[in-house]
Amino acid sequence: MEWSWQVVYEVLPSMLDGLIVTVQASLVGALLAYVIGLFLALLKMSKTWIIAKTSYWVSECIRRTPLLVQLYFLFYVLPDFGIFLSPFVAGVIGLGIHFSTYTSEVYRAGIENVPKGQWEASRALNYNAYQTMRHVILPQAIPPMIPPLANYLITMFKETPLLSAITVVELFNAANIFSNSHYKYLEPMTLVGLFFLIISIPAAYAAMKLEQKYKPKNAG
Amino acid sequence: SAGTLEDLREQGYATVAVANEPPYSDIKGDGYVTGAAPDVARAVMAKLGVPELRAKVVGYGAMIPALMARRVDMATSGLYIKPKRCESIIYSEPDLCGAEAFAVKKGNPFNILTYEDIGNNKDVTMTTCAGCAEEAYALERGVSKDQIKIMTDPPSGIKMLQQGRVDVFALSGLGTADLLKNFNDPSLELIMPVMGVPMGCAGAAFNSDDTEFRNAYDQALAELKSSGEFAKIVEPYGFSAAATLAVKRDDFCPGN
Amino acid sequence: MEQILEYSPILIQGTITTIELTLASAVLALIISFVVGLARFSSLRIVRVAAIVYLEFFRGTSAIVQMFFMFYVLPLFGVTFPPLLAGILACGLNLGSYGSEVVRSAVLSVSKGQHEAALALNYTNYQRFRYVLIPQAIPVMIPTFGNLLIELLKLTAVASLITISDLTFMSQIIRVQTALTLEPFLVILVIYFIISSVLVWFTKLVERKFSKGRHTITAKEG
Amino acid sequence: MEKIIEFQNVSKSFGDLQVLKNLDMHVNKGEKIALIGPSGSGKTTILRILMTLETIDSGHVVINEDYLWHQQTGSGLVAASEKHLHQMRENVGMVFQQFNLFPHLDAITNIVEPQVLVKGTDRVDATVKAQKLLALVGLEEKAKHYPHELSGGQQQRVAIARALALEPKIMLFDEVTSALDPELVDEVLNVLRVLAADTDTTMLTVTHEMNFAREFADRVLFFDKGQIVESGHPEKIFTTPEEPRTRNFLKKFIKDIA
Amino acid sequence: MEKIIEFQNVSKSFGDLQVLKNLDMHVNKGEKIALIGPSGSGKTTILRILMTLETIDSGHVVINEDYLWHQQTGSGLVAASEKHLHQMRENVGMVFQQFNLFPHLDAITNIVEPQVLVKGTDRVDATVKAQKLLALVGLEEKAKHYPHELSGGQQQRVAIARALALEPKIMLFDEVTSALDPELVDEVLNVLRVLAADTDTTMLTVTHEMNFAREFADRVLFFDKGQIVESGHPEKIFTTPEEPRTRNFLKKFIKDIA
Ligand SMILES: Nc1ncnc2c1ncn2[C@@H]1O[C@H](COP(=O)(O)OP(=O)(O)OP(=O)(O)O)[C@@H](O)[C@H]1O
Ligand SMILES: Nc1ncnc2c1ncn2[C@@H]1O[C@H](COP(=O)(O)OP(=O)(O)OP(=O)(O)O)[C@@H](O)[C@H]1O
Ligand SMILES: [Mg+2]
Ligand SMILES: [Mg+2]
Repeated sequence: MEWSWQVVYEVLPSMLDGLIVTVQASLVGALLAYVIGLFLALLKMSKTWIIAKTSYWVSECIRRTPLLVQLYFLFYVLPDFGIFLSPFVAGVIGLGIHFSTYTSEVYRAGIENVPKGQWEASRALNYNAYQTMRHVILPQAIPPMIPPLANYLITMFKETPLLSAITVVELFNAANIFSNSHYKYLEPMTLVGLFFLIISIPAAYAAMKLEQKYKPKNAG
Repeated sequence: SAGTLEDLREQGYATVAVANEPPYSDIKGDGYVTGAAPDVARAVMAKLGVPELRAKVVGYGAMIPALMARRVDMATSGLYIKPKRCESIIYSEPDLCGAEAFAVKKGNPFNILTYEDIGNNKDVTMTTCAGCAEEAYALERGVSKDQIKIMTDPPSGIKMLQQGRVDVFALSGLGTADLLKNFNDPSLELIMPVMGVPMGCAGAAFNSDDTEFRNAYDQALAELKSSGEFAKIVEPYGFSAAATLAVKRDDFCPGN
Repeated sequence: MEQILEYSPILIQGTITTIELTLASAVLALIISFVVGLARFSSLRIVRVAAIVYLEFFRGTSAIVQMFFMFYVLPLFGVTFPPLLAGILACGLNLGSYGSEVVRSAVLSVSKGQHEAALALNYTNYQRFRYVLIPQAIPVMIPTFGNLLIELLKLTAVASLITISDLTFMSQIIRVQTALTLEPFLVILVIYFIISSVLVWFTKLVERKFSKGRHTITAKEG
Repeated sequence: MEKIIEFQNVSKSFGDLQVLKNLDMHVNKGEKIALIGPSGSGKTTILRILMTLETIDSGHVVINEDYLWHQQTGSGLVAASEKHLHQMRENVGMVFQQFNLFPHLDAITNIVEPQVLVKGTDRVDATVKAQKLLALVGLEEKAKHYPHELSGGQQQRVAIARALALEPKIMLFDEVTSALDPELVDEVLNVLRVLAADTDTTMLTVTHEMNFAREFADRVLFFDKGQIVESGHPEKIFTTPEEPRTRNFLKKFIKDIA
Repeated sequence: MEKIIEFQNVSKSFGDLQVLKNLDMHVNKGEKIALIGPSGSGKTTILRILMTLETIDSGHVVINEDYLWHQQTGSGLVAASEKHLHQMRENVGMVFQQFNLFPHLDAITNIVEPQVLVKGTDRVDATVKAQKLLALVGLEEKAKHYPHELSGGQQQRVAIARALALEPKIMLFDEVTSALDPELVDEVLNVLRVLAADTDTTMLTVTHEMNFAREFADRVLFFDKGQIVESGHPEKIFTTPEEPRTRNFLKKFIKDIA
């Protein structure tokens, strides 16, 4: 099998368009995952048993089933109930909701990992609940959350090809459409792999740097 | 390779890639695959001394790569004989022919009767499957790339039409008719035949190295056709045996 | 729904395929995780580099892309796997890369004191890993491996795109045959949830078994 | 003498383990108390109850003539509301074994912020006060250092200053030196010795440092199994303990002294 | 007397911090040494170098007439290979402040496994020996307990038994009681007192327990800033130290004794 630069030349323009869609979808999806995840985390930590339990199980239902099927669901089933989402919107909502179940755990762990002594010290200093959260817990919980949240951005970036299943023409789908009508697989698929590596390896490296930067200081 | 048919006879079965596209193919609840194309192939292969056909259901666009990668011994289900495809694979003589169709909203609001009509109205969007002949028809007749949304599978295409994500659904006539019958949606309308495109003819497809196998298949198929058995297989599915008898592979892909 | 029931045989088939695919790739991924994860501690540079290249490649690209590559491109070079095997390889190799990091960090999480105790008792390098570090790292790995198992199950759905007749693929067939959309998807979502809940339960079981009579490293040093 | 703390028939269990058994005790205003006793006897639990970090199962705790865990209403005593607890906590400050400084704030801000947030002190005034307190504990020049840049003893001294800044009537110290390297113990105990001179503030200290307890305390309480076994002036407890259990416990330490 | 350990002009730095400065010292066969000195003076570093947990920057360490960190070859001294270090480590055993028992093994297996793996002892023989050692440290009945089921003092005694099982000529103890609750200290020190009676084994102990050091040691080495400031018989060091630095350091502890 010969590598053909001609094919590369032909497929590249549509792949670059696709790459833009991929990047947009990852960023918007991640933003949604961060926001929804925060709410989900608050619900899961609720003192009201029923809220905490319900949100836990809803979140588990989402986490334990494939994103691909969820995307099909959002795209093909919701319109029957009058909710009409464009492929891109359905895609980023799917990504956002699916990964919010992961980011919510990041938030929760971040807060729970603040040592018990910090809660007790706040109590001993007579801080109220808001002051404890705002001035003691969150300032310590947030920095360690940043690296895992950044890592989920990278994960979501790698999951975007699933959006091809609901007709979003992102990087992978652009290549796939070309392959399907030209019966050339080597160059487009190799290029997709390369594009992913080119972006995700430096991104992973940057996330690692973040991790080092936000390594927790020894608690006092 | 030369020995393919021999090998198949020895093992007693052939693996066939089949797309999920009634009435070319039809998958029963227990996984058994019938439909016009597999039934023809079954009869032909029986004549060639291969008693069993194991169907492998794949996406429409995956049939050719599966053949090229030798994941299957042959592929059959509405795979039209097209020059571009003939560069990658080889075909048997035509087995199933049919007109093209569109599905549109009731009353055909954009008045779409041909691909040229779509090409002339840039507000109109259409859907067809990945790597399907209809995509090429459209592009050749002035439809621009942005107007075409690739569907993952035919029912998803109909869904998109129902939901107004596209205005035209294009596929083989019998396939479209079958889908509309299943969906039973009074808000949709069938346009058949689509004028200005040739009748599409499909054949069984083979890896391009398997000429000998293909030739043997052709011979057995010809016998089947002349015995009248062929008509008995395809006509219940709505295909016309006569239409198929009137064409040859060389009409589409000379020398394939 | 009755229409769906008619298709229960292929749904069952699809469920079996999904489970087979999950379990077989889990075994593969587990083996790779240990081999590659421990290779990172090798004193041979070439071994470490090879492990990192593997890791970055499979972690850095999308699983879907790896599957397509394995399914459509490798055969062009004469490497042809049957679809199920291609699926197992793709899922196993992909998850193995994440798993190797789990193994590595679990081994690293064993306290420095344990390394030093082993050295002070004059254990060889091999003995240190085999009898001190790995036994203590395994309980640490289990919960994360449990999560990866769920990821793996979900990954197998993607295998439907390379025409493996798994659960998701079967739902597509049913859609074509019945023109239903909600029901087939709903049914398989429930099946996926049940399978993954069984996997979660299984992980908890293993976790409990491993923590019995042992102590995790998180508690008081010693 | 005026009682500032009173335990009336207080019981407290953790699961099956009864840690306090019908405990009665009181502390007078300005008294310096050393709580001693074997591990697990419930010393920490007493301090934590006073700091409202643990609840009680039965009985009453009175601080400054007001119920800590209960509230007087028309229809009798009811469980205290968070608001009541908030008010009651104004009386009490605590220093922990593990310091529990806020790691994201430097030393002086650790002392300034609680004043601003809890007492609404003006930030400038709070800073002036924080500087005085840092001087008191001998750490003026470490004001801008973060906890992780300080030694254990220094961290503990900042923690003491932080608790003092809110001017509680009662100060609780829970083994404040036991997480420290032996050589750093004295710098913290010296600060406590200085504080002991302040006659207004009531202080309860749990400690294993018997020499320190002897110097520091007006009264020593010996605890065992959730009850007070013996109580009295340190000289008496350390030299002629009455109870065999006390003698037994002190043997381990007295060997060093005698 | 026969020298079993010798430091010849040894230096060691961590980054900019020079911890050992041209250190010369030796230990005779069977000697019981107590290393004392302020925090950060390099005591632990000396033990860790002997246990090959730290390398040295310059100088030589000799154990049992063989270079520890170097190897004699035709062309002179070269850095020791892992194989050489493995051989040399046979001479030395160490007990850590944090016990470092293997948490996944019960007490007796903690003692059996190293014998089997390192010395190739038959498992049955190793078990018999482990039982004897557990009896020596007073823990026969805890053989099947996992470390987390044992108190700190019990864990430390198992750790001592584990180190003894390999019969090293030299035993190193690094503040073996300082992670223990005060009440558990004695049970461990008592085991060490028993071991001190064994005249063959050379023992080096870093400790802050001056009373113990006085009883245990044949010789006390006072360290400060990576150098030996004073060395001699414990009675002399503790009662009439010559150096002001020694006196200063001991004041903190002697106050308790005198
Ligand atoms: N939150 C808790 N849950 C369960 N048991 C607890 C809890 N807090 C304390 N205990 C138990 O209660 C008993 C008394 O604990 P407490 O900390 O008051 O003892 P102490 O006298 O301070 O001991 P030490 O000298 O070891 O600090 C101990 O057996 C302890 O294990
Ligand atoms: N791995 C290391 N990296 C950097 N500095 C180190 C390291 N190990 C020890 N040090 C530093 O070297 C100095 C001497 O350490 P060492 O542990 O030998 O002292 P020590 O006498 O045992 O003190 P202590 O009584 O506190 O245990 C200390 O300042 C210490 O911080
Ligand atoms: Mg306590
Ligand atoms: Mg030390």
